[in-house]
Amino acid sequence: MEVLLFGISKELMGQQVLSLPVDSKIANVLELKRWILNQYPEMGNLNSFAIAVDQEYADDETPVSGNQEIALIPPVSGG
Amino acid sequence: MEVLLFGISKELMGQQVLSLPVDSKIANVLELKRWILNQYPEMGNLNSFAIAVDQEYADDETPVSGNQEIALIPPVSGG
Amino acid sequence: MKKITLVDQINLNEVYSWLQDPAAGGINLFIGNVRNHAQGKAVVKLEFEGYKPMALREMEKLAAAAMEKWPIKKLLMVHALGSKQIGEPVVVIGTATAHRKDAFEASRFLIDELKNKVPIWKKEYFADQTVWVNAHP
Amino acid sequence: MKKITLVDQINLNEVYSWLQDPAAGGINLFIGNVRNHAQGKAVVKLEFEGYKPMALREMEKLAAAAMEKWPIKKLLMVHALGSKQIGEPVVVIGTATAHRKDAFEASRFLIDELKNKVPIWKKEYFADQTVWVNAHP
Repeated sequence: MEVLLFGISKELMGQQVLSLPVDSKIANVLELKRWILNQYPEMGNLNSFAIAVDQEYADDETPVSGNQEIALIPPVSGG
Repeated sequence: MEVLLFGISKELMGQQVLSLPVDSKIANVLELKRWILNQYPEMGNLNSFAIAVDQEYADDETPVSGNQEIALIPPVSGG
Repeated sequence: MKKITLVDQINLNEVYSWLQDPAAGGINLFIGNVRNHAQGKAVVKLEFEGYKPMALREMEKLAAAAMEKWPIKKLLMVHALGSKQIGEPVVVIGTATAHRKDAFEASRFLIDELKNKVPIWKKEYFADQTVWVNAHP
Repeated sequence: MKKITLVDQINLNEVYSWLQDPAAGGINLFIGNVRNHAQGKAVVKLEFEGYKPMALREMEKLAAAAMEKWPIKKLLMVHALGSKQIGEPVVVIGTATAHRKDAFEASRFLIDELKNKVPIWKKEYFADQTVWVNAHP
């Protein structure tokens, strides 16, 4: 499973795309968020971050798999 | 005393400037409005009209004289 | 800083250039155009007449009131007079502020008050008649 | 009719031409610029990054919501991405409606929601550091 990174997350995590290990067994958005916070504790300093699945904001229960376009959305600041 | 006319008043009264007879003895805005409605009853069909004295909206008690710039302000519709 | 004028024709490029301010994060522009219909009938053209010196004074008063109420970096009010075709801009209100909320509120206040108080009159030309807007009940 | 784009550079003339509509009496434009200061410090430049396909989808959703809520003739949302200098427009929201109240309300809704939801990120460059806006408490 891969996760697209943007803005501050890209900088904090030092990569453009986060590749999750095959054995990470992440089934939904909540598990993905926990895995990220565990691996990259500095992400816990952000105001918050969201996960988008197939270009839509996804809630914690949304299932995730390697077939989807998954993105980490740090606090937005357009406009 | 002269009264500047604009918009529909100019058309209804058929002139650019209304000249009041010397003996009209008009002392304030209320008397001026009454004189106008009396001489030009069609002005009573308007929504309303105001009088400006020296380029400021004036209330009924405001004194008027020939030394001032007096104008009849029909309902405005700019913008 | 404020700019208040009555013109024959509105130039929107000039308007925007003038409103630019490095300290302003938001610019709100309201542009009033000649609509092609009124009361369900086709409008052919419009004509605007103004009591110019008093109109400018009233616009200045509204600008001063807005600048007291909101922290405005730049404020512009321009009204066109004379004959206008469909789609032409007839009035532009512009405000530049540090925060967008203020720009929206100030522009809204200015156009609402302009329409209530500034001695300018609009005559609509339909195919079969002309109407001074707002004159009759 | 709506127009939603992400661009390198915003052209305000095109924006206004596109918003022209003979049935619209009022056009409201909100233009967000690069401000020269933030948190009391001088901003040198800004950089905008976007998750483009999702940003466009979110903007389309906001446009659809606004068009359901207000009778809008034309609606435009344009956001610039990449590096921006002080004073450059970074976002433009435009609505053309028959009545001005609707244009003000719809534009305000669109810019507020854009700032809340659309995945675009702003990085401020100060003389001594860079800051991703909104990222930290």
